[in-house]
Amino acid sequence: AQKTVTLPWSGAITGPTSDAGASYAAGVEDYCKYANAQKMLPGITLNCVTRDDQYNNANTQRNFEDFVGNLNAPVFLGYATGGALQLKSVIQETKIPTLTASYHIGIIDAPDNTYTFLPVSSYSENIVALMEYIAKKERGAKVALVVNPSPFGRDPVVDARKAAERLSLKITDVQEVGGNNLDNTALLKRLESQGAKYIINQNTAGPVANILKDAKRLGLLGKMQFMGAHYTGGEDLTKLAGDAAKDFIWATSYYLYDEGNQPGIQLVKKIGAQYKRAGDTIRSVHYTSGMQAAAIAIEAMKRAGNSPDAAGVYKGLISMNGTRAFNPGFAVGPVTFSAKDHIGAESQRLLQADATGNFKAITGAQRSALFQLIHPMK
Amino acid sequence: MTLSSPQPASAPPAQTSASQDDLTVNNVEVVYHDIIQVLRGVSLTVRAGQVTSLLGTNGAGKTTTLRAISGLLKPENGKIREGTISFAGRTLSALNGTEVVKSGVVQVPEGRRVFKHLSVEENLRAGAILGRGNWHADLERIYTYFPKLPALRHKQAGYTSGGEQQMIAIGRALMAHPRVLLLDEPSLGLAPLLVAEIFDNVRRINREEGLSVLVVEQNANIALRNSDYGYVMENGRIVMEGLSAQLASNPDVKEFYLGVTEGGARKSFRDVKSYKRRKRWM
Amino acid sequence: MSQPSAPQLEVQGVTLTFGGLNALTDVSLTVPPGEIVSIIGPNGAGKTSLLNCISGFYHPTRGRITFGQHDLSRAAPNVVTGYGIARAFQNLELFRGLSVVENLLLARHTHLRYGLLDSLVFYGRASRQEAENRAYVERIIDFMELEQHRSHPVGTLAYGIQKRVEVARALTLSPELLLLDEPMAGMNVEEKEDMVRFILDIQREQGVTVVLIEHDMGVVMDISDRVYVLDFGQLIAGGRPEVVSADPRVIEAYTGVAEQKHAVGA
Amino acid sequence: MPASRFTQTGNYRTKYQQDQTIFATYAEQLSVIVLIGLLLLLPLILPKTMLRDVNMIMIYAVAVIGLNITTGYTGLINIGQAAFMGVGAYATALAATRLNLPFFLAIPIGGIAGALVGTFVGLPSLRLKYLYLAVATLAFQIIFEWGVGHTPLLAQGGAISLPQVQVFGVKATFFNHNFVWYYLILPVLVVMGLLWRNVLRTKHGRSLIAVRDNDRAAAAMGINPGTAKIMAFMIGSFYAGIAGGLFAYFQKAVVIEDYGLHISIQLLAMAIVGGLGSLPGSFLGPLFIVTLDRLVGNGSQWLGSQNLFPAGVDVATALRPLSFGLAIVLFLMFEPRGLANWWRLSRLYFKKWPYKF
Amino acid sequence: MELLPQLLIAGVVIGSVYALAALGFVLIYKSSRVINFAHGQIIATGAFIAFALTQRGVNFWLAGLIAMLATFVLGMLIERVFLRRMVGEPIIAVIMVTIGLSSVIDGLIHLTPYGAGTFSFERPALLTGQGIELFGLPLSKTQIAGVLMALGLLGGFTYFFNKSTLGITMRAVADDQMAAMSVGTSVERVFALAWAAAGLTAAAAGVILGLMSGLTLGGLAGIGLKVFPVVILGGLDSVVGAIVGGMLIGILENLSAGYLDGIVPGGGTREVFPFIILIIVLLIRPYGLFGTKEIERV
Ligand SMILES: Nc1ncnc2c1ncn2[C@@H]1O[C@H](COP(=O)(O)OP(=O)(O)OP(=O)(O)O)[C@@H](O)[C@H]1O
Ligand SMILES: Nc1ncnc2c1ncn2[C@@H]1O[C@H](COP(=O)(O)OP(=O)(O)OP(=O)(O)O)[C@@H](O)[C@H]1O
Ligand SMILES: CC(C)C[C@H](N)C(=O)O
Ligand SMILES: [Mg+2]
Ligand SMILES: [Mg+2]
Repeated sequence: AQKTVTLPWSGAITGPTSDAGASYAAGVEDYCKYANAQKMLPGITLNCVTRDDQYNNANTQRNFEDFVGNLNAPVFLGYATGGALQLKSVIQETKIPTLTASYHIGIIDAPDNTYTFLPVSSYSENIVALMEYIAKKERGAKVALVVNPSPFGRDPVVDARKAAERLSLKITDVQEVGGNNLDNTALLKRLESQGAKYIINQNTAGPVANILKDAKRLGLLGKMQFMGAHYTGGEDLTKLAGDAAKDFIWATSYYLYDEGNQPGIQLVKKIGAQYKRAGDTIRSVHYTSGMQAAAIAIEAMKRAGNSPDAAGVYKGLISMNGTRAFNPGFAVGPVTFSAKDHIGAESQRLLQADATGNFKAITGAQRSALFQLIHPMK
Repeated sequence: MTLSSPQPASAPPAQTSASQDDLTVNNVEVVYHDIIQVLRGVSLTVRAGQVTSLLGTNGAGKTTTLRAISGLLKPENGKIREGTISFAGRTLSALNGTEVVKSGVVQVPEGRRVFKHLSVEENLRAGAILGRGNWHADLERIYTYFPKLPALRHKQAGYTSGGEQQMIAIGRALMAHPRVLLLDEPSLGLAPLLVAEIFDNVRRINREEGLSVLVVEQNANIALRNSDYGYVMENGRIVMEGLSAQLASNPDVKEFYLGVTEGGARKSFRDVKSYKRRKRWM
Repeated sequence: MSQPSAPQLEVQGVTLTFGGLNALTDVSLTVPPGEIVSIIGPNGAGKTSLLNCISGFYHPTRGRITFGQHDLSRAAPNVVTGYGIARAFQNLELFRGLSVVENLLLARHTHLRYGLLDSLVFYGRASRQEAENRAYVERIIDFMELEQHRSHPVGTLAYGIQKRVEVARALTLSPELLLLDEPMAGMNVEEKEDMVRFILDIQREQGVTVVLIEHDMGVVMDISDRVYVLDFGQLIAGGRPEVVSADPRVIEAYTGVAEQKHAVGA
Repeated sequence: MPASRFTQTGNYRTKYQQDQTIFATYAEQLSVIVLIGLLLLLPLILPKTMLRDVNMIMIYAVAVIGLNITTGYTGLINIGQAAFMGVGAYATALAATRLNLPFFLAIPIGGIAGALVGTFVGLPSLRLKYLYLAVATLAFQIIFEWGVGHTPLLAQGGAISLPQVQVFGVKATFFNHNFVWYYLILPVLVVMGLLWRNVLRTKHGRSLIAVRDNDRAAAAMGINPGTAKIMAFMIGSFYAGIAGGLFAYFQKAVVIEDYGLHISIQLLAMAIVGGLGSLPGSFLGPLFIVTLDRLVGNGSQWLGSQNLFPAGVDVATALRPLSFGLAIVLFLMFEPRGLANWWRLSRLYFKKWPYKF
Repeated sequence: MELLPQLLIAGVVIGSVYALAALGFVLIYKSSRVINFAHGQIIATGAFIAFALTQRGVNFWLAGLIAMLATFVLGMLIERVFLRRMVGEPIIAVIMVTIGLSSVIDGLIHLTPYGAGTFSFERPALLTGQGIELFGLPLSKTQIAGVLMALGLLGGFTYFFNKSTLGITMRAVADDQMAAMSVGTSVERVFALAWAAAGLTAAAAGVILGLMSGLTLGGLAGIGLKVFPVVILGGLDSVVGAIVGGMLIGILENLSAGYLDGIVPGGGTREVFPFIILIIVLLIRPYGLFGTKEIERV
C-alpha cells in the first residue's frame, strides 16, 4: 500500500521578503508534486504542504508543531533566519532534519546544530568570496557593508571583518538599511566621503535596488562597485533597479534561468510549464532554490528507503558525500553533507549584470578556501 | 447701505391674522433613542414678524422643540414621531437641518457653541455657507448690530467672554439671512446688563429686518418683557399661552417663573419654604 | 495668627495673566469661616478664573492665596481638595458615564485610606472602608433628594438634576469651604428656590463656608453675608449686599439698575 | 439562608458590603466552579494544535487585561502594548539565561521590568491626551524595536533560546510542551484576572475610570490624575510583562518579531472586540480574534485550492487581514461594547430564566 | 565641505514626499478630528491603481489622474460606509476603525497580484533624462516633480482653508459639528469631501513614491507610519505644518543618516530618529509648530 509522507514548508508567501518567498514556495510545491508524478519514492506518496507564515515566527512555530506533531513530517523545510534561529532548540530536541531558505551560517553553528542544514553556501561565504575578488583586483581597497537590519543582514558582518583582516582590505563602515528606506543620498554621500569603493550588500533585492538607483542619480556608479550576497541579485534586482543594476556583482550558488543548457534549468522550465507557473515565477532564482531544497529532502527520503522517518532522513542526508554526493543540477556544484558538513552545494560563482540586465558569470564555480579558515565548522 | 431692511417693520397688530409666514408646530411628539418620549403633542405658532417666547422648567422639552423645528434631532438620536411643523408652505418636519436653514429657519444653539478655534470673523463667515448674498456686506450688517465685534474680529472666539460669544452666535445665524430665528436660552450664564443688551439687539433686529423670533428662556422676566406672545411648557406639553403681557400677570406664572408673590412683591430666597403650592395646571 | 474653628480663605493681591491679557488684576479678598460670600460681575470679569486660582486649576501669576495655614497659590487641584476645599463647576464636570452613586463615591477618594495592595486582595480594610463610605454617600443622596436618580448614569439626567449632582458631589468631599460656580444657571425660579434651600442648609446645618458665583441678583442679595464685585479682572466693590448693590460703580458695570426690580411688563 | 440567593431576580441586599461581592448568587458561584473544573479538564479533550492556540489565547488575555487597564479603564490609548510584552520577554530571557533563574522567578522579573519601563513610558501621559498619547506610545513601540535591533546583549533581535522547564518532576518536552504550559498559564491568568477584579471595586479602580471620564473633575475629587495615569501604565505594563515572560517560555525563544507593532494592534483589536474596559471582554477578545484567524486560515486553504484567484495570490494572506480588519470595524460599528455585552446579556438572560424579558 | 547643503537638499526632496503624504492626514484631521491609520494603505491603493493601468498600456499621466479620481471616490466611500456611523463615538473607537480599515485594504490588495512582490513604473518621457544639479547634488526630474507637486497642492489647500468659505466651514465642522449644522452646513458632505480630498492627495503621493522607490505594498503602506512624526511636528491640523514638518523630518532624517550613523554602531538611525524627535516635540509642544492649541477651560 502507498504510504503518505508529509513534505512540509513554512515561509513568507506574503509579508516581508515575500518577493522571494512566493517563488520559493512554488518551487518547493512544484518539485514535490513532480516527484509524486514521477513516482520518485517507491511506495510513498508525498503530501506537499506549503504554508504561509508571513515572516512571523509565531506562525512558523505553530506550523512546525503542526507538521511534526500532527502530520508526522520526517523533515522540515523552513525559510527565514529568525524562524530558524528560534526553532533551533526544538529541532535539536525533535531531531527533525531541517533545511531553510536562509543561508545564515548561525543556523548551523553550535549549539543545537545537529539537524540543521543549508542547501547551498552561506551568506557569509558569499561575502568572503566577494572580498577575495576585491582583494585580487585592488590591494588594500576600502569596502563598506550595507546590511538588512535583522539577524539575516547582520550575521555575515563578523566573518566579513575577519576576512578583511586577512585580505588586508579596509572596512570603512557597516550600515543597516531596511525596506522603508526611501532616500539613500545621505548614506551614499557618507560612503563616498569615506572613500569606500566597494559596497557589499547583504539584503533583499528591494533595498539594494533603491540604493543603486540613487547611486546612479548621484553619478556614483562609475566610482563605486556594488555587489551582494545571494538574496540581493537576480531577476528581482534588474526588474527593480533597471539600468542602475548594470555592473552589479552577485555571489550565488545557483544556475540562472537563461542558462538553458544546464540540465537543472531545463528541469525548472519543464516543471514550471507543467504546473502552469507565471513566467516571472519560473525566471526567479528563488523558484530554483525552492526546488533545490525539496529535491534534497526527497533524495534523503529515498535514501532512507522504506523508513522515511526523521532518523532515516537524517541518515540519508549525511550520506550525501563522496561518490554518494547528490547533484540535482540546480546549483553549480553537488550537494554534499556529512555529520560535520552541513553545507550542501558549497561552490558558488560571481556574476555581473550587463547592460540588458542579464547576469553573466565572471568566475567559475569555486569554494572559498579562506572562508573555511575563518569559520571552521564544528 | 447696510442698515436698510428688506421689509419695513410695523409690528403686526394681533394674534388673529394667520399669515403664510407663520411657523406652526402642530401636535408634535418627539422621542429620543426610540423610547424616551420628551414631547407629548406640542403645538405652537410663531407669528411672522413677532417675537414669541417659550418658557418652561428644566427638562420640559424646550430645546427639544427647537431641535425638532430646525431638523437637528437626528444627531441626538431623536425623531419626530407624530405631528408636523410647517413654514412658508413647506413641511419642515420632513427636512434635514441643511434644508431647514435653506428654507429660512435658523437656530442659535443652547450654550452658544461658537467655533472656539476660529476667529470671530471666521465664525461669522461659517454662517454664510449657504451663500445667500454677499458675505462682505453681511459682515458689515452684523457689525452694525453688534458694534463690539469688529474690534475682536481676529480674536479666537474661544477666548471671548460669554456675552461676546452670544453675540457671535446670533451674528453667525444672521449671516444665513433667516426669516425665523430660534434662540435657545440666550441669557444663560450672562450678567444682567448683557442680558438686557442681547435682548435689545434681538428686538432691534426683529424690528429692522422683520425677522420672526422664537426665544426659549429661563429668565421669564426679560423674555416676557421682550416678546409679543408666549408659551409655557412643562413635561413635554404646552400648559399655557397668551400675549406676553397677559402671561406676565398670570398668578401661576408670577409665582413659578417670575418669583413674585401674588401681592406683587418679590419673594425673598431666604424665606423659601419646603412646602410648595401645587401648580394649578398639574 | 489665631486658629479659628474653620480656616479662613485669604486672597492677597492676585494677578492672573493669559498671554498679555489680565484675567485678574491685584485682587484681594477675605472669606471668613461660616459665611456665604458671593462673587458677581459681568461675563469675562474673571470670576471663574478666581475660583480656578483658589482650587488650583490655575496658578496666580502674582499674589498669594491661603486657606488657614495652607498656601494654595501653587498647589495642584487634588492637593487643594485635600485641604478641605470642594468645588462645583460652572460647566458641568461630572463623570457622565457613571451613576450618581459612583460619582459621589469618587468624592470619598481621599477619605479611603488603604493601599494598592489592600485593593489587590480586597479583604478586611478595603472592604470595610468601602462599605462605610458607601453609607456616607447614601446620606448625601438623601439630603440632596437624589434618591430616585441614584443609579442612573448622570449623563442622561436633566440639566437641572445634573447641577444638583454636581453640588452633591462637592458636598460628599466633606469640605470646609465649598466653591459654587453658577449652580443655578439655566434654572427657573422654582428650581432656584430648591437650590437655595440646599445651599442654606449646607451652610447652616454643616457649618460649611460657601463661595458663590451667581448672576441672579435676587439670590445674591438674599442669601449672601458678603458680596464682592469683579469687573475686567479688578475688584470694584466688596461688602454687605445692600451696600454693594447701591454702589454706583456696580450699577454701571453690572446690574444697570439701582435695585433689581422684578416688576413685570415693559 | 433564603432560597432566593439561587435565582435572585431583584436586589434584596441589606448591607452595602453585599454590593461588593463578585459572584452574587449561589448559581453564579456554582457556575464559576464548574467553569474552572471544565478548564482544568480541557487539555485532555482538545487536539494538540488547538491546545497551542488556547495557550496563546490565555497569554494574550493577560496582556489584554493590561491593555484594558491603561486603555479601557483609564482611557490612555496605548499602541505599544506588544513592546511592553517584549520588555517582559527579554527581561525574562535574560533572567533565565544569564542569571539562571527558574521560570517562577524569571517570569515575575519580566512583569517587574515591564512595570518599570511602563512607568517611564507613561510619564508623557502627564502632559499628553488622547491622540497625542497614542502617537507617543506608537513611537515607543518603534524605538523599542529599533533599540533591540541595536543591542548585542539582546542578540540584536535574533533568537535567545530559553531552557525547557520542569515542574513537579514533569519536564516540558516538544511533545508535552503545550500541555505543561497550559497548567502553568491558566493559574496565572486566573490570578491576574482576580487581582484586577479586586482593584476594580476599590478606590484605585474607580480613580482610573474617573480620570478617563474627566480628569479635571477627578482632580477636584482629590485624585491626582498624574499618579493615576502612571499607575495605570505601571499595572498595565506589569500585566504585559508577565504575558511577555510567559510568551518567551512558551515560544521557547525570544525574537523581536513576536513583539512588533502588528502585535500591539492585534492586542488593541482584541481589547476592542472583547469590549473596552471589561474583564470578561479581555478573555473573549483574544478568544475571538485567534479563533477567527484559525478559521479563516483553514477556510482559505480550501478556497485557495479552488483556483478562483489569479496566480500569485495567497488566499489565506488576503483573507486573514481582511477578516481581522472587518471584525474590528464591524464590531465598532454595530457592537461597540464588544463581546462583553453579549456576555452580559446572556448572563442577564440566565439570571431571569425561565422568565423572558 | 558640501555635504551639509547636499544633505539638506536631499532632506527637502524626501521631505516633500512626506509632506504630501501628511497632507491627506491633515485634511481628514482638520475637518473631522479623525486620525487615519489607513492612509498608508490608501496611498498604496492609489499607486497600484496607477501601476495596473500603465501595465495595461494606459499613458502614465492619464493613469495617475485616473488613480487620483479612484482614490477620491474611495475616500468618499470609506467615509460614507464606515466613518459616518462613527460620528460622536469615542476617539479610540474611531482610531480603531481606521486601523481595521488598514487591514481590510491590505487584505483586498493581497487579493490582487500586487500584494506580494516589488514593481516599478515605466518612467514617462517627461521624467527621464538629466535633472538639475544643486550644490553639486544631482536631482532627478522625478524628485523635482515631487517637490513641485507637494508645494503646489499644499499651497492650494492652505489658501482654501484660510480664505474660502467652504474651507472655513470645514474647520468649523471640526470645531463643533452641532453648531455647524445649526447654520445649515451639511456635516456629512464636509466629511465626505475631506476624505475624498485626502484620497486624491494620497494617490498623488503614492505615484510619486512609486516613481522614486518602486512599488511594494509594505513600503507604500509603511509611509503611513512615517507621517506621524511629520504631523506631530507640524501640527495635526495645519497644512503649513505638513509642509514644514515634512521638510524638517526629511532634513533631520538625512542629517542623522549623514552624521549620527557614523557614531551609532550599525547605523540606521534615520529609522528611529524621527520618532525620538516626535516624543521630544510632544513633550515640549504637543500641538506642534503650527497646530491649534486645544482651548480647555473649566
Ligand atoms: N440626546 C438625548 N437623549 C436622551 N434624552 C434626551 C436627550 N436630549 C434631551 N433629553 C431628555 O429630554 C428631556 C427634555 O430635554 P430638553 O433639553 O429639551 O429640555 P429643556 O426644556 O431645554 O431643558 P433646559 O432648560 O434644562 O435646557 C430631558 O429629560 C432630557 O433628559
Ligand atoms: N484658559 C484660559 N486661557 C486664556 N484666557 C482665559 C482662560 N480662562 C479664562 N480666560 C480669560 O479670562 C477672562 C475671565 O474669564 P472667566 O471665565 O474667569 O470669566 P467669568 O467672570 O467667570 O465669566 P462668566 O460669567 O461668563 O463665567 C476672559 O477674558 C477669558 O477669556
Ligand atoms: C529567506 C530569505 C528571503 C532571507 C530572509 N530575509 C531571512 O530572514 O533570512
Ligand atoms: Mg434646553
Ligand atoms: Mg464663569
